[in-house]
Amino acid sequence: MPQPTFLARHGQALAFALMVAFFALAPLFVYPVYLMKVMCFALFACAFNLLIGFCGLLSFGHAMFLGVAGYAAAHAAKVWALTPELAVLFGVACAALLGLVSGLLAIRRQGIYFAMITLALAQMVYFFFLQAPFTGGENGLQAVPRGRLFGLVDLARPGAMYGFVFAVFLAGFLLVWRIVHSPFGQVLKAIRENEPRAISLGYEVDRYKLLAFVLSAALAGAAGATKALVFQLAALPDAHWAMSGEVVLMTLLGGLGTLLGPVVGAGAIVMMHNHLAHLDSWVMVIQGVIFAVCVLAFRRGVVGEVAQRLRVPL
Amino acid sequence: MDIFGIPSQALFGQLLIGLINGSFYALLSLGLAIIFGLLRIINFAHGAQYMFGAFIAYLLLHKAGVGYWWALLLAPLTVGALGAVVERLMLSRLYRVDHLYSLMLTFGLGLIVQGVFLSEYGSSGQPYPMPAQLSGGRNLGFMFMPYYRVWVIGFSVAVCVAAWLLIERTRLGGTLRAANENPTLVQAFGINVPRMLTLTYGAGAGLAALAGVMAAPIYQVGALMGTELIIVVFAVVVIGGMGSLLGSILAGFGLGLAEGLTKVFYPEAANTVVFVLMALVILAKPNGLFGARN
Amino acid sequence: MREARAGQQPLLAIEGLHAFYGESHVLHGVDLQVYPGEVVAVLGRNGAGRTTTLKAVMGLMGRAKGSIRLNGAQLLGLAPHDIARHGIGYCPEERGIFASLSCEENLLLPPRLAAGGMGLDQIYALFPNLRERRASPGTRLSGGEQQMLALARILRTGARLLLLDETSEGLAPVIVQAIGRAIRQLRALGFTLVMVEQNFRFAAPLADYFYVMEGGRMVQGFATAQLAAHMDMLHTQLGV
Amino acid sequence: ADSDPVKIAVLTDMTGFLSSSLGPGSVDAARMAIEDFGGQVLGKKIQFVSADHQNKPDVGLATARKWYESDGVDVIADIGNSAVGLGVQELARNQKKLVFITGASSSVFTDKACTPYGTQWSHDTYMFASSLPAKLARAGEKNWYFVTADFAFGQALEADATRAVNSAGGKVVGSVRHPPNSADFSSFLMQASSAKANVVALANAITDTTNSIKQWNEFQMGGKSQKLVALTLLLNDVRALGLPVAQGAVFSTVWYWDLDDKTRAFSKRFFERNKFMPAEAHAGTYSAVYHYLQSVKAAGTKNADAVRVKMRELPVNDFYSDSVRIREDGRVMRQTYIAQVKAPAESKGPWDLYKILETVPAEQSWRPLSESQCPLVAKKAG
Amino acid sequence: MPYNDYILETRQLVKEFRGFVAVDHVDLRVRRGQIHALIGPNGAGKTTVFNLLTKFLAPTGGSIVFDGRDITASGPAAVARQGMVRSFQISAVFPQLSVLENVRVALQRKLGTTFRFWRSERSLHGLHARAMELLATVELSPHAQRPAAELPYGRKRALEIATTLAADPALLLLDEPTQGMGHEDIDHVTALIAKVAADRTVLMVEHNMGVVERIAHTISVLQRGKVIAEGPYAQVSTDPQVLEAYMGTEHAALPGTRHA
Ligand SMILES: Nc1ncnc2c1ncn2[C@@H]1O[C@H](COP(=O)(O)OP(=O)(O)OP(=O)(O)O)[C@@H](O)[C@H]1O
Ligand SMILES: Nc1ncnc2c1ncn2[C@@H]1O[C@H](COP(=O)(O)OP(=O)(O)OP(=O)(O)O)[C@@H](O)[C@H]1O
Ligand SMILES: CC(C)C[C@H](N)C(=O)O
Ligand SMILES: [Mg+2]
Ligand SMILES: [Mg+2]
Repeated sequence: MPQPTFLARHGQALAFALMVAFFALAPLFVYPVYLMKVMCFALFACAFNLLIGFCGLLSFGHAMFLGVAGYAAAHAAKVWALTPELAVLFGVACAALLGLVSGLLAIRRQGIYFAMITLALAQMVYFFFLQAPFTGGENGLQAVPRGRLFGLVDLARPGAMYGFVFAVFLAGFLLVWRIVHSPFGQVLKAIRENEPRAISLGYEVDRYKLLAFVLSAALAGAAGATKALVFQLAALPDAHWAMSGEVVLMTLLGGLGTLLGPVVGAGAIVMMHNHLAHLDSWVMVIQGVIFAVCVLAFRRGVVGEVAQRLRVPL
Repeated sequence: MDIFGIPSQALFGQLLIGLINGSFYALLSLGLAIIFGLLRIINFAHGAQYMFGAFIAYLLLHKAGVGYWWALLLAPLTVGALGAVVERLMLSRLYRVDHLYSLMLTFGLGLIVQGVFLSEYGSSGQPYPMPAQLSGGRNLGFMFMPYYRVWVIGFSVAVCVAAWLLIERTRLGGTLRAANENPTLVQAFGINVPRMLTLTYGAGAGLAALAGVMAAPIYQVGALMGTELIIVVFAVVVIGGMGSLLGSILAGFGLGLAEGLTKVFYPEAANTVVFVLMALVILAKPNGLFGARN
Repeated sequence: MREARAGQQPLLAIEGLHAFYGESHVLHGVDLQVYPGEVVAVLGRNGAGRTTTLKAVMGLMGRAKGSIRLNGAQLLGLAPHDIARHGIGYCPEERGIFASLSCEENLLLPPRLAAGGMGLDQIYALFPNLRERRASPGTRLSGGEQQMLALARILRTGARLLLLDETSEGLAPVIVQAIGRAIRQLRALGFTLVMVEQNFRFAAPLADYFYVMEGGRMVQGFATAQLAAHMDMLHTQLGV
Repeated sequence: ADSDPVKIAVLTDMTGFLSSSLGPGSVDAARMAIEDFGGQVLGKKIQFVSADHQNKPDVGLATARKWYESDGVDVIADIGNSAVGLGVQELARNQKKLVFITGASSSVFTDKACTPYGTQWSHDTYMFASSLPAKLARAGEKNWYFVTADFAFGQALEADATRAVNSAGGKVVGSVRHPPNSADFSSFLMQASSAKANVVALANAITDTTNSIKQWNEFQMGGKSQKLVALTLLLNDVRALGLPVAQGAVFSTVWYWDLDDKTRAFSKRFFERNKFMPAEAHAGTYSAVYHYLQSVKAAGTKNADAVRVKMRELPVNDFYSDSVRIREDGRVMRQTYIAQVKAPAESKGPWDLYKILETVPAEQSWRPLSESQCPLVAKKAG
Repeated sequence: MPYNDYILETRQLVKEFRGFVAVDHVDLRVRRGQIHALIGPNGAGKTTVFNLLTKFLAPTGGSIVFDGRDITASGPAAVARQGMVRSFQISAVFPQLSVLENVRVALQRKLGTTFRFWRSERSLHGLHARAMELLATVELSPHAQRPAAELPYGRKRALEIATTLAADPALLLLDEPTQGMGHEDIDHVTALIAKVAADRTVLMVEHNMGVVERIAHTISVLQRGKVIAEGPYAQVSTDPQVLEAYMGTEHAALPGTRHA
């Protein structure tokens, strides 16, 4: 029976506990906005990883979900004065809807074709945001109020905001974990491994892929909506293809198809951005080098390599 | 004279400008299609190679006093040679793994090149003069057409046709495609596949650089000049049918014109029209307009 | 090791060949000699290492050591295209038909290595199916047609030494016979052939010399004349 | 805390399409102001940081937030991009920290978006848009068409210019918007030139403006019946265009290095350090930082609320501004100029670019309070 | 005839590829409970017929009736759910899944929880007993925990058969199940097919005449897309047209090319 060995189970739980402990204690030492940014991107990368790591679909347009949810949540909070949890939910819903529409177009193709099509769709969405009146174009939607959670807790307080982001992140992370280890996740893996075979066993593969795509879009949306509240801003770069590239990098660096990889990757990239900000464009060079090194020498990513060494799925 | 309530001057003017943009789309998508069709690599570094070409022209002029015409020869050769080195040292190791990895690698390489130029020259463009022989222009009645832009259209058509004939009308094309599918076997037939792949990638990169030199006098020379353009070109390639050279060329010019038309009739959509068309094409013909194979 | 023929040098001589897939060591000192103009059949169970031996000759094994000489020239260490240029045609076990080329383009793909290859007409006469399907994409051919194509492809090149891996695999009996005839013709034309075969019935009447491979070594070698004497052994070794 | 050293930051476009008139020059101008002040205030060494916002509001805001929230920065200067600046000014209000808009020039900073913590030191779109367009419209150039950079700055410039044209009896027949930092303007210009307008006005800035002008000339657009007007022309733009192309252009400017001995003295020092002459925003940044330090000293505290009051009390006095006041909406009330680009023959050196035609007094340069929508002003009035 | 006599019927089935007729007005009737073999020279259209039946290709003309229902317009997955499941000419397993999971994927569908992304994988453990049972029939039990990729080729084919069986098809379509196998494996798989055919119908493509002779009840011979003969082995194997088209003259009535 595929009962994971005691060690394997232990390892994953331990790693998870470590991660939770880290995010619970870190704000005592580290600038919390920075940590919130890490969590938002980590969730975004987890969502992306759900597609590439577990369905074998490389979306090169995932920023569109981050972006659309950011705008939707910002609009809801700023113009409609919705409470933050509702604003985030609205963002998630919009991302899921966009996921449904773009998924219907994209999932019929595979591999690089899928990547190109998602990229182009995202670009279409990007130009829409650039021109749509409610996004503020290049200026972005600024001065988004963080509001009061459930009308009660004022998120302008850094601690409260942190708690909220932490909760969203954990919920998203656990959902990804559950999806991967669900009957549905099993079918996804089978489809990734051999699509014609899955069809011949009676699976309508497009529907499974579509659901996975929508779930991933929704989770990316949760990240985008939360991020908009943290920074009180929804702006174009979140929907730009460079962001789509960045999430690929985070996931690749952390480890494709590992659960913790995207979190580690997101942390590393955000940290790099922060600490190397004074190097300006060299950040770009360093990112490029990381890409190249990962692809050429390090394909499993940080967490993937560690997992391989310890023989523990992470 | 008005056509559909639009002054003909505006209509023809925008169409001609569209054709100029289309020349760049066609040249760039041709290079991408060559690399994709034969190596199955989505060359994300294409935009950077285009920019690199333009910068070589710029540097040749400012550091060595070498002008446009030599740049038109030297820049593609240099970038092509560098491309060949990259293929030999890095890309060649990825043929065995999922193609997505080579996409990511070229993405990373593009970042490196861009980052270097960005930190050296900043993100704003540097002007590059038109070659003296092509200064001036001609009044077409509906617009004044600078000679340089005429040259751009003419030369890129010529390059596209030549490249297409070379690859599709000779056995080279078939050999390249086969090598892409099963390089070891083609090699076992006595063909030096590694060298062929290296040269192909070099040629694709060289084409990008050629486009870059041609763009320098029009669009200025800047580290980010390739970034946005290349995404449009990806869409062009998808519309033309990935890997189809003819499709890429025709889609390149066609989309330039389509953009021009949109600018006349519904300017707000000019940025998006390529992507909208792409979505429509995928819906109707998932393999693109000319993508018969696969 | 096969005893030397008086006054003749082997065309292909393999000595002490070791080969590896990554860490796994699959050939453990293979010896094999092929004299010009003969048909050699290599028999063995699944996994004995026959395909690996052919691949090693073509330079397709990443790690190999020992010696492989063609007309005295060392092939080991050369790149596959250089090896092929010595005049070897290879028909791989998985056929290697190219999806992106039409049937005829597949046929025309391998470059001519030497004069004396067959013309297209001769080839189509040998395999009429191919003429009919010549414009179809290569992998749209049926399994058997692909097998014919794979064999036909190397006949054009003028290679004098042909390495055939499981040519009768997956073919209808009629076609198997056709291929058998083709091999006889090739032999008559002076080609040298090394056939790796599971199908003993097919190989038996064609070969001049037999090798039996087991666990990465040649365990037996005998000429057709001794075939009858070896039938018992073949029966126990291979179940034929 | 109040006892920490004063920390000054410059947030600007270091390498982008606006950088020639902002960027490294602003950073050094702030440094010069700190050095000239003696390097310390309230007994402590003055600290200084700078960063690139890459013209992205998200990057700029995140940097500003971190500076204010966790790095103890007291004031951010320059910004230089209105889309970024408006967000930072709002953030500064929430954080109760100061911000000096010395590069960004949307007039909204001192209008709807004004805050007690923000002050605007150099050009704004009201100034770029008011005197010249009105003059032209009155002179018979009635029909206007805008080519506008589609972000806060261009939008404000178009709006301000539209108001000026309309009130001078002209009318706006259309506009086309382009993304900031475009490379190819040919199709936008084509659209503009085929409109039935006497004036095609560029409501964009820096490289967008110079590229538009070059391409307009390349296609020989306009002809006799149409003229191209650049609403914003800055020192480095004229340099980039070159006198043969730019000669004769008339435009509003907030400052020029060659106005008088004081400006020349500063500019000479600046040139020696940077190898280029200070542009408008560079001088504004120096002036803002220097005035701030004086106000801190006078207030005896770096507490933002005390300092902002002190800044408005004290007159601004330096080579840039001669006894100038800061209005309640944050506007620094300096005079401006109407300048003309010299012909190549008139120019005596690479930086000898302008003839000053006219000096515009402060009251006519900036939006009158009577038209202001600044809540700070309204409160006072009401 | 009563519909339950024939589980599968095609009427005038045609498939053209750009003018090339690969399947030419084929009327195929597969009797319930039989092992029906489809043989024919290479390129005759056997795999294409399989692809048409399982809807991996859309027919150019004609209709397909399966189990009394017209499935001409159905999709491939729907046909599989109705009970017609195929194996592939080139072995198709899920390489990174364990052998057990390979089979479980097929069993899982019937549970109806395949879209439940919020449920635990543990809800699938109930299927393990059945999966092990199926693995036992193909002698793969010792390998249950290994990734399928590690299996040797012959074992992969066996796994594929087990997986196909797990889908519990009424009609099993096997495309050259013994191709690439050694002698022992061939015998083994032949026996297995005969065994599983006890309570279901099998339609198989096979070049190995030994196998066909041993277990097929009815044989249809395809040539150039047309059925040229049909009947039991004894009848078909002596049909002169079949001999010429398929068996070849030298080996008239030859019992399978692999069997010496
Ligand atoms: N790519 C590979 N990686 C690792 N081991 C391999 C690989 N290919 C073959 N082998 C192993 O090498 C040994 C020899 O294989 P080879 O393909 O040469 O056998 P063969 O005699 O041709 O058998 P077959 O009848 O199956 O084709 C076998 O044990 C096989 O499992
Ligand atoms: N998708 C396709 N496009 C074009 N031609 C095709 C396609 N699929 C099959 N064909 C052609 O149809 C014919 C029948 O092919 P099929 O694969 O059905 O043969 P088969 O009977 O299974 O042969 P084998 O025993 O060799 O596997 C062949 O000539 C093949 O070239
Ligand atoms: C004049 C320029 C320095 C103004 C700048 N473009 C802005 O955003 O306000
Ligand atoms: Mg073999
Ligand atoms: Mg077949």
